[in-house]
Amino acid sequence: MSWFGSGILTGLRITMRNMLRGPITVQYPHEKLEIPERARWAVEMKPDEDGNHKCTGCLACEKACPDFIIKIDVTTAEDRSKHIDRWHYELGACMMCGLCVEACPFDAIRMGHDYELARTDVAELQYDLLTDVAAAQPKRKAAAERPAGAERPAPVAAPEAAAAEAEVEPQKGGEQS
Amino acid sequence: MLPDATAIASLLERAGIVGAELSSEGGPGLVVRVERAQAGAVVQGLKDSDHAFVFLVDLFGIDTGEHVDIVYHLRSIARDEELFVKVAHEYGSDLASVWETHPAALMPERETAEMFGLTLSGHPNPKHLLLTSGSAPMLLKSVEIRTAEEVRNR
Amino acid sequence: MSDARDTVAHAGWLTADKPSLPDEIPLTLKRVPSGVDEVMTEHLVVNMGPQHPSTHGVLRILVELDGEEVIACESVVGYLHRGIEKLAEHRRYSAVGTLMDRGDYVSGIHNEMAFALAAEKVADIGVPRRANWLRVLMGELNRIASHLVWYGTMGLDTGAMGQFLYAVRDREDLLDILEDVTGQRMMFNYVRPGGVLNDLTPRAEKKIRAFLSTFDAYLDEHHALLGGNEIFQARTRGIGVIDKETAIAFGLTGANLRASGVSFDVRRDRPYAAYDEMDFDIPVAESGDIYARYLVRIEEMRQAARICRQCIDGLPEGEHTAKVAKVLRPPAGEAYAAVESPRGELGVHLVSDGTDRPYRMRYRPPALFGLQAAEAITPGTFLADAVAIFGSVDVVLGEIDR
Amino acid sequence: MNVYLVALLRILAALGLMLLNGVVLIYMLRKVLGYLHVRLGPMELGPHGVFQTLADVLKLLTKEDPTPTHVDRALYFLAPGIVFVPSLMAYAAIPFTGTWVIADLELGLLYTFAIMSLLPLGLVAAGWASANKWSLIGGMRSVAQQVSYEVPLLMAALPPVMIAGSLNLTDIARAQSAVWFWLPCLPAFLLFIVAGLVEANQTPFDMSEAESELVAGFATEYASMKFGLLFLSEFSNTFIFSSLLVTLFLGGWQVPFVPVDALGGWAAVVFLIKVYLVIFVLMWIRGTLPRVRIDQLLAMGWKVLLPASIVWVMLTGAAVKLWPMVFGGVQ
Repeated sequence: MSWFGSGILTGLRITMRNMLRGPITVQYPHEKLEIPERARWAVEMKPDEDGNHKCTGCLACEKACPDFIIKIDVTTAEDRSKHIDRWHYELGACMMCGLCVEACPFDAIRMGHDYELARTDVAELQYDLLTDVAAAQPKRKAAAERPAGAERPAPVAAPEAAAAEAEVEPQKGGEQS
Repeated sequence: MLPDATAIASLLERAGIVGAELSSEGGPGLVVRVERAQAGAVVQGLKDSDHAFVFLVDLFGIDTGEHVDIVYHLRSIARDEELFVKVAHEYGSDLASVWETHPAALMPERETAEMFGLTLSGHPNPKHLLLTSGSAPMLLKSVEIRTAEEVRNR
Repeated sequence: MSDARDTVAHAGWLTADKPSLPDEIPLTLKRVPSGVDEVMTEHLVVNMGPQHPSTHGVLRILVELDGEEVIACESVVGYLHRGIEKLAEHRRYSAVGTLMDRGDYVSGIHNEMAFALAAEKVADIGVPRRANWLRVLMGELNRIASHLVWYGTMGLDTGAMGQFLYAVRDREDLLDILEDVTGQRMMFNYVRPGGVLNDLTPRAEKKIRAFLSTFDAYLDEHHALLGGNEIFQARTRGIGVIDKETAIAFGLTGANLRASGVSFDVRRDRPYAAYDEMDFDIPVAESGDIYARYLVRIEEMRQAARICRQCIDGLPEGEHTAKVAKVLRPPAGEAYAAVESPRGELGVHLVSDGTDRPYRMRYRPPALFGLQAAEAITPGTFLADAVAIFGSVDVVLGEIDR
Repeated sequence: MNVYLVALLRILAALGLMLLNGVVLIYMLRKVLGYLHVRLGPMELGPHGVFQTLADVLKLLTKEDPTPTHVDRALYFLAPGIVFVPSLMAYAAIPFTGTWVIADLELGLLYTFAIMSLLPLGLVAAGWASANKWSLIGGMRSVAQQVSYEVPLLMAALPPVMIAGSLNLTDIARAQSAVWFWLPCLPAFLLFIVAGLVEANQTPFDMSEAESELVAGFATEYASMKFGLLFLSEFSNTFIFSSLLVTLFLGGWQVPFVPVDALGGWAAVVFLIKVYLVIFVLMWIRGTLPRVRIDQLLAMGWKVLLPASIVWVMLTGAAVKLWPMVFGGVQ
């Protein structure tokens, strides 16, 4: 570092060293990297063991979404059973924050791992995840299996209660349990 | 950190400021509330005092529902103290620039004025900063943005 | 044309907003006599940006040129304004983090942390020790990533190309780690009021250790490649000097302030998260030129790696988040919390009125103050210097425009 | 054979060489810069992307060519030609082997420099005619730098001329059968590299394009094949500068310890390998160094390079005259 030009030569040596290290490129359409377990991409339904959806139509995700892109049309029948007319999701405006998945008390949705989400038609950027299905009955088991520490397991008897709880939970301070 | 309230009070008294209210309850720190006409003098006085509040950390507004509070967040590097000066402004009133005391206020003042619908006086370049001219003062509570339903049905 | 105000009037700008021009020449636009006005030369007013290779996003700089010399300059911002402060008033506390990420998109963890700290202050929430350490760890990794971007673009601004790709190569490792832990590469949504979203994975821990074991050598290489280069030194030493008084007057913070000889670092002077348990040095330079800012940032990367090593070795056991209500309703009050983001003091001034949404959230953008200072010192330099000066104060338009 | 036919064939040969060279050099630049920057460069079209440049040429040829509203039309259309033609003409005097030269001119070196000094004319025309401020600054810069560096470049080329005693490029190359001139003329060699980098508009001194400052300099407003011509002539200038460097200082087509004309046609291959090695070094520099500032560049030209080259020319002159006196006519 003493004489003029040594820094330039050092720089040339460094670029040559890096050239000899070889490229780090991943040739994307031909090679693909592994996606981490926690990666968040488009929202999708998380089926149970039998392949059925677990959505109870409690609207917790709809309320949690900061972009207001989830719209669930639910009709309640006489016997208080619920019917999901459509579970509308707007991929084009989704920022994949994962708040809906965290809000779901029944572990019914998840952030998918498919990252090739480009569409050739704008209309395909909004679609229904569920259409015209009966809402699932809330299961205590599923609620208990949710990852520890995320939130308190939701002690819910009815989907309305879960929605109501998410809405009016009082805040008492730091040592809330 | 938190400056001594009595020292600041006597300091303001010596600088000829009357009617300053000091409080540190429920606020972000020691809050000095002064009259609108005195804002520039207070900021200048605090800078020239031996506490040397030479650093303007931030300048912004809060729409309280009755008026707009302009907050000058000041810091003294020498004594490591922080102070908030709050000045109540009527809606649509005039915000006097303090850029000669704190050049750091140049851009935040422009932003605050446009965001709260105030006019800016004494400023060398009183143009809009972030919004296009003609936009509503966005941060006033009376300016509505789209509700969730409107967003969903857009 | 006689002075800087004419620049603006010439470009047809001011008239739309304000019919009358201010009488006094602004301090920020001071005029430098050129000595060639008698021969009726005309100054050139050029628009650098919003689409220009070196304006770091959508910054527009109105430059008045006398030949190659900058006579006056004015920055025009707002092209990326999304109204984060207004939107935050309509989001629950848990969702504001997603907005903060999109402020300074190069260092999302710090933005989230600033808001989380402010919300915790207002709501009086205690944070578990492990969560604090995780915040520090992720924050410092993010700081390295952000400074690497700065290092790379600083080289691009001065015309070098190789080091940008090397910097991005190292940043890629960091983003992989952050993706592993948080789930996304830039919009993390990781630091929440009360703690952090996820704990460290074993895979991420292995990756962090691998990264830290090689990073110091790579950093030396980066520094030798750009900072050791005589051409780069000729371009940056003594150029764009911000002296101590100017730095304080214009509200500079972070590395820009420390490069001007003021030793103020939020991490040390207003400790948050677990920084009071960490052992690190604050680099301070005296000269205040571009090279000083460069050196301070390089040294900060080294210190950040040092903090990361302490974090990963001494990570305490425990919960990664406190038990926080699903819908946070802090009592009415006000709080100011600041973090040392890579660009400086990023503050969040939060006003709560007892509902589940913030009443007012003020986001103090450190890069805005850096931009003002750059605008003030640029007149009198050359066009190429102007590019380097605006690059050296590290402007990120997402943060300036919010 | 008909003398006109021969002349035409030679011109076509030069044109073909230039176009081929451009295609090869662009591909090479992308690959070399790619690997220097730990990436791959083009990979999709053909094995390792070798047809990428051809595809780009096709793209440039078929692209829409919009003309901005306020341009000076005549100059705007003429400027790429003014830039392109000299860099094509400069191929004429370059000796690929002892016999393969398009025109074996007695004043070959002078001719090449004279032709190359027309370049800034085209660049400033392009900058002026584009009616774009960035282009204007770029054009002005190119004139400033090329005019200031022509003198040091010529001065740095003089020592080989003085030793060889000829301005004919073939003769200069031949004169290096004993020792290549870079060794006895080391300072001139270095000066020539620096001045040549400026003249060829290469990276530490690519002021007139200066991407981070001037968007694309004089080429900002050009599209399609007009841009292609500007681009091509830039690569061609690089090639000519490298050829001159090889011819003046690196022994031309010769290989050490092999008699001058022993290689026959293969000598052209040797020459091209040498030229491409020099170009590789230029690209290596391009991938590494930051750009100097225009005032620093000009100051260096007038205050350092010019005096240094004059001093070295004087020293060489003295040495060339004194050598026979001392050693009795070895020369």
